[in-house]
Amino acid sequence: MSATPIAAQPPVWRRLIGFNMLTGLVLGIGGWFLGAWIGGQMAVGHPYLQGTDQNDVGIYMGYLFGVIGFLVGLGFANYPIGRLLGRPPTLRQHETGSWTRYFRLCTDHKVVGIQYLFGVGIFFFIGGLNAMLMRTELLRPVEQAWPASQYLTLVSLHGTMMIMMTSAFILGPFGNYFVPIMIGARRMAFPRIEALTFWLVPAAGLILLSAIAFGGIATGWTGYAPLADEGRAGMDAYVMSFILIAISLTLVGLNLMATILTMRAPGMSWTRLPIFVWSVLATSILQALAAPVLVAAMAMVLMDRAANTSFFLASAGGSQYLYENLFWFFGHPEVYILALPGFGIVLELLPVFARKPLWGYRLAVAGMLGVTLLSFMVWQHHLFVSGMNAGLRPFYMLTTELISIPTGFIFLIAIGTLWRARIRFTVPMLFALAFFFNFLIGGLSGVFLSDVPSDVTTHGSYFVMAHFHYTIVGGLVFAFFGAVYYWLPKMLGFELNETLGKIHFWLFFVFFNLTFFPLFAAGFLDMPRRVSTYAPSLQTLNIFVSASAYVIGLSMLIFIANLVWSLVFVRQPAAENPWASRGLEWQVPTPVPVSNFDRVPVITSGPYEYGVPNAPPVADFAPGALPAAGS
Amino acid sequence: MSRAARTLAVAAGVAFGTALIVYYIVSYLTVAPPVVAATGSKPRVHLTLQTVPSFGNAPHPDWVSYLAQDPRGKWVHSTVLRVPAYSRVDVTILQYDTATGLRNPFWGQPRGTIGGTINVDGKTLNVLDPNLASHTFAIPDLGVSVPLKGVAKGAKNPCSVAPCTLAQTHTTVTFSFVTGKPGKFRWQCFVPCAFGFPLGFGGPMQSIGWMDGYLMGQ
Amino acid sequence: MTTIAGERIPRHGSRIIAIWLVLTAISVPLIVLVLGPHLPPPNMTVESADQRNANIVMTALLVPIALLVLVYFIYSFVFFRETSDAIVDGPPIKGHAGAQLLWIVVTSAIVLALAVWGSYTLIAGAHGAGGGQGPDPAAKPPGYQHALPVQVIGQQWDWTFRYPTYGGIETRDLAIPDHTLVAFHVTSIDVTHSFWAYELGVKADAVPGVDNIAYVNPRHTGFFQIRCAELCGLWHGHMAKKGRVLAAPAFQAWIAAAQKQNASIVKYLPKYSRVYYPLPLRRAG
Amino acid sequence: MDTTVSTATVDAVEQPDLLARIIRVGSRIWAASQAFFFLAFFFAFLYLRALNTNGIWRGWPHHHPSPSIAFGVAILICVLGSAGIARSAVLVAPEMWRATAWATLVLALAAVGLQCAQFSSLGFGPTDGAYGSVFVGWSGLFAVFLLGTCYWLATLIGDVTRAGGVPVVRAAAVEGVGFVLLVLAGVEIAAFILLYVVK
Repeated sequence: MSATPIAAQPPVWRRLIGFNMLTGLVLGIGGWFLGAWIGGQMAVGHPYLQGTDQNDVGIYMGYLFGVIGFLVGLGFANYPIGRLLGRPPTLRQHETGSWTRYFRLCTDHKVVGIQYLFGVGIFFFIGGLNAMLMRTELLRPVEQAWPASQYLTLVSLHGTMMIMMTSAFILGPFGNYFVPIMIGARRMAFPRIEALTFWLVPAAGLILLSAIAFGGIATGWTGYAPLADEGRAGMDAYVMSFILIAISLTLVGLNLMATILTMRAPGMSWTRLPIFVWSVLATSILQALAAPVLVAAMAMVLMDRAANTSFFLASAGGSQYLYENLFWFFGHPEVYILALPGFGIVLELLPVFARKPLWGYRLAVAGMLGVTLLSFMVWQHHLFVSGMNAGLRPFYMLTTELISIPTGFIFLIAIGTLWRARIRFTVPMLFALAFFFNFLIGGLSGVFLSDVPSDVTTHGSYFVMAHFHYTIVGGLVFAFFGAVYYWLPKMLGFELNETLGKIHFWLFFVFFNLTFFPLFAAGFLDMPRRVSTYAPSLQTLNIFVSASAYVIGLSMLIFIANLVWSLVFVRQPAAENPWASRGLEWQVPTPVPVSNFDRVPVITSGPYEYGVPNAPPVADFAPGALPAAGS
Repeated sequence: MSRAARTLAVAAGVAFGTALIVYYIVSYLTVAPPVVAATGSKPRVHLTLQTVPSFGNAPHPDWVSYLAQDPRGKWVHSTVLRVPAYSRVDVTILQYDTATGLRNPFWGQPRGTIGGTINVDGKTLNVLDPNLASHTFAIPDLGVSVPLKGVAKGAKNPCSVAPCTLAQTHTTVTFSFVTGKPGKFRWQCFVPCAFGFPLGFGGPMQSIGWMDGYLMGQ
Repeated sequence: MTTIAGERIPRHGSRIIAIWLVLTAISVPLIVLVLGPHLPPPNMTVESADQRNANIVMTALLVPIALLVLVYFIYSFVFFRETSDAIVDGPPIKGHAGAQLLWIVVTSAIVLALAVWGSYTLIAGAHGAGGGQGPDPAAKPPGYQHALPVQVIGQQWDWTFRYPTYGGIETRDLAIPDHTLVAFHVTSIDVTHSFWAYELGVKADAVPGVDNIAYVNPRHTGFFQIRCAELCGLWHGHMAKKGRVLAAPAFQAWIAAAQKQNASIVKYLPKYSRVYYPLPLRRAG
Repeated sequence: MDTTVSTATVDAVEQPDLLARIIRVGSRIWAASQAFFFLAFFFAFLYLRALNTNGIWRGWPHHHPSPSIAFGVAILICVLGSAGIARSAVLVAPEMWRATAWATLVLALAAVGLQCAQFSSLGFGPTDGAYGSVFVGWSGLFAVFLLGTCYWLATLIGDVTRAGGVPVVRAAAVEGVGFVLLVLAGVEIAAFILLYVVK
């Protein structure tokens, strides 16, 4: 964008100095030591902290200062300090320049989207690797590969990392990248907050990984409280990283919601809003309202551990139920934070590859908003056998089963859209269709869990584990890959190899089902979650599952190979609109200009008008004249 | 540098970073205390353990811990014990810690030992006052649970750095049990003896090599 | 290509329904008669039989739903696919009010029926279905006042059991009499556990400071598997043991033996209580 | 370092109304998020009080924590005053904004300072039963949130002092910070009733 000629390039080492990721890491590590030292001073006089290697105050202070150092090093402090000193507000920072903008604070939503894509991708890879290591342990019915404590850390790391990363899985890369383009905006509402939401993710991820160095996490991703209170210093990493992620989720919700509410281009009426944007809006509401409750719950755990409060210690006046309530008040909307963007993606892809308008658009929107509303009312179905409010169980059974009505709408939309369609089985379409197969199984297995008599057996067993992997991996991750294959040509400007993509899909799809379907049986046959030892009679089944899981891992390696092959070696530039989509995001040039549109476009037609006779183009990109008739 | 080369360089950097993280995780996973074999051979072997109130060395000087004596008489900081299957195991535990008291007094009764008794400083007991217990040695899958009497508070010459010597104040607990078919059994302590942790049950109480371990019957 | 539903178009809907009907007619009897008896949990108690019935009913109901969607999808993949390489638009059908209404009505009816049926079986039919109901159960089976109380104490990492009606003795092993209503009072003295007796169809979280009651009515003798279903720390996976349902005389003999075994420790045990708060109450040290 | 692109200012100047709307909507969402955050403490108070596990909701026997009500009233007045002034700023002429912003900031900072003073002479601590935990957690985190809002106020003062930026945008910021403070004042009222009156 900027036409300023770049002066003589300074040497490489000089270019490393400045506000960038490297500085951030250096200041972050320095901040850690500073904070730990301050925490050590604060602990003086508290015998249970002072002089022990479990000075939680020191560890929290270390993380706090470390995060602050990391953000300062990235340059997040410059603007607030400048504002205090009276510099005028600016909206954009570092949006042009070389490829190094990907490693620093950049307020261009497209850069943030790509940062997210690779950031969460790396953590997804590590989380998946943890799953492979877990399955290695489960080849034998008693601890063989890793001792029990390390296995539990592995379980917790896998769960926590996956939940954290998948929360940002679609809104992060695709929400940030495409929502402004899809609604005809030239930027985000809060570009600097948007950059912050991304940079909190690697900070949280690194902090979570540091749990290993502090003795690991023994609680699984749910971190149930009295156990979290007594956990080793690794729990501090869990708490801190979850706080950061929850702050990030809240701010993502804030930013995207404000963007969608205020920045739609003229003519982008609510009924013309792409269905993906609707799903992002619904998810943003959940994030902005549910994630703060998680921050509060984690703050209570933090205080229990560092300040010796007793929120969750029953013997000292607290209650473990408080944690369960707060956690699942966040936790169940969180499930839909994961699911809703997936709905949006597949419904966005279906019309493009079925070459038909989205069938029942309004019903789809109603379904998403219905899920959003209901998801705040179901959390106690995680606690059916906890002994809490047993009299309310029929109510939560009802609300939980009610939520399958709006979810069912999504299936109806797909059925209607496929009716007499002209389906093209491209790689993104394959992933979108697989979503429906997996989510069908995941959703229907959820009905077993919602029914209390049935839940008594399946609760806390591998059945639950298989259920939510069907919805999250089978749903969200498949939708994510559908989006990757669909949108990557626009984001990166290069085509992905289709053959490798199909191999990736089929391996992933087949072996995903071979991995997780048998686990329903394992749960039915009395195998609890998160165990490193199980009944010897289930060994054959577990070996089969592990073998299938390894093939899933292999399919991911094929995807990475595809990425490297297509981006580094072949570099076949992508067409501007390879799928002949009517989406607004496909009407802009590749690579997308910094400001997306030269002028704010005027939307003249809906995005799904496939086959509609004389449908006007989706937007007028050089408004000046009046918008075309029929808008 | 061309764009392709730059992409490749970034990809290589990412791969290197990821590989570092993977190495970090895997190296954590494979850390396990060394295996200590019992003295003697099938059908009767001897195990000698000690419990120290504070380990005194890195990485956790203030943690309570078990130590095991290997057949050459050297104290090893490990709780992974190897015994033969279908054998009688005579256990001697030198107990250097003061009494903490049991969370569940039920474990004050020795169970699963031959005769249902233990020998504490030469006296045979079939129950120990739960308030006097300092630790327990329990292998739940074999039904073995033995309370270990603590030394008196303020005793002379207390031990604070592992390994403790016989000259330091301790109680000696001996008992025998029989191993069954081969297998890997966990063993643990039931006394909330982890200083500084809520409910006394974090840290060393949940760490293999400290107050938890494996008994490998082979 | 802009046609309204033409006459020459095959009757896709009828075909799909026909295939679905055939598959349903085959699968539902198979589920009920062949798969049903193998669905968990094994019916050792009235409660676990209720749970198995719930599982059979739901499987028989949900499989046809899954089949309908799958048949439709596979059918559409075969008949609605674009065979040429060209990108051709399909008919611009944007919705159908009748179909949407039908779908909403049918799914709502199924869901409401499921919820009503589930609530009925939970409260009236199965009396809590073996799940933990907290200190004040909402669904009590008839004769609950005379149920045999058995306290289940979860601790890191073992289960112990107390029999308040037999002198408050505590045991490591669980045995309950046949054909007797048993009330499990599940509690914990440290962190959250979950008492799962698989064959009995019992699952109740062991929560510190809470007396979580689950009723169970054993129908025949045998062994059952006890596990912990809530992550409770290092040896969570090892909190497994076998329990026994004994005939009444055998149970009395077992209790007598347990009382004898308990003789030396019983004076040290705390008085039987619904919940315990043993020391240390907070941080040790 | 700061390579601000010229288009940025173009956006701000071309679309001040948009910017104002963004600030207004964003402040609503942020206020809602804050409200849900404190909802957790609200719930924790009522829930733990109702459960009264082990009978020590109100601390250990013979030691009932009782915060100084004078501090409570003083903090409440400061928060309510700052919210009231911030909110009423929309009613006064823009020339008055500087004064109102300063008054708001001073009162908010006073509330934070009073909270710190109270903590240093509390007479009980986070270890005193569930009430002690909720009291310390809620009041402490409220002060943190208030402090965060103070930053926004400080930037606002900078803007109105130098008359930088666009008037419409400045008006939106004045309105938005007032709204956020109003919600925080609601939280403080709930906190006062529960933590000092109900206990």
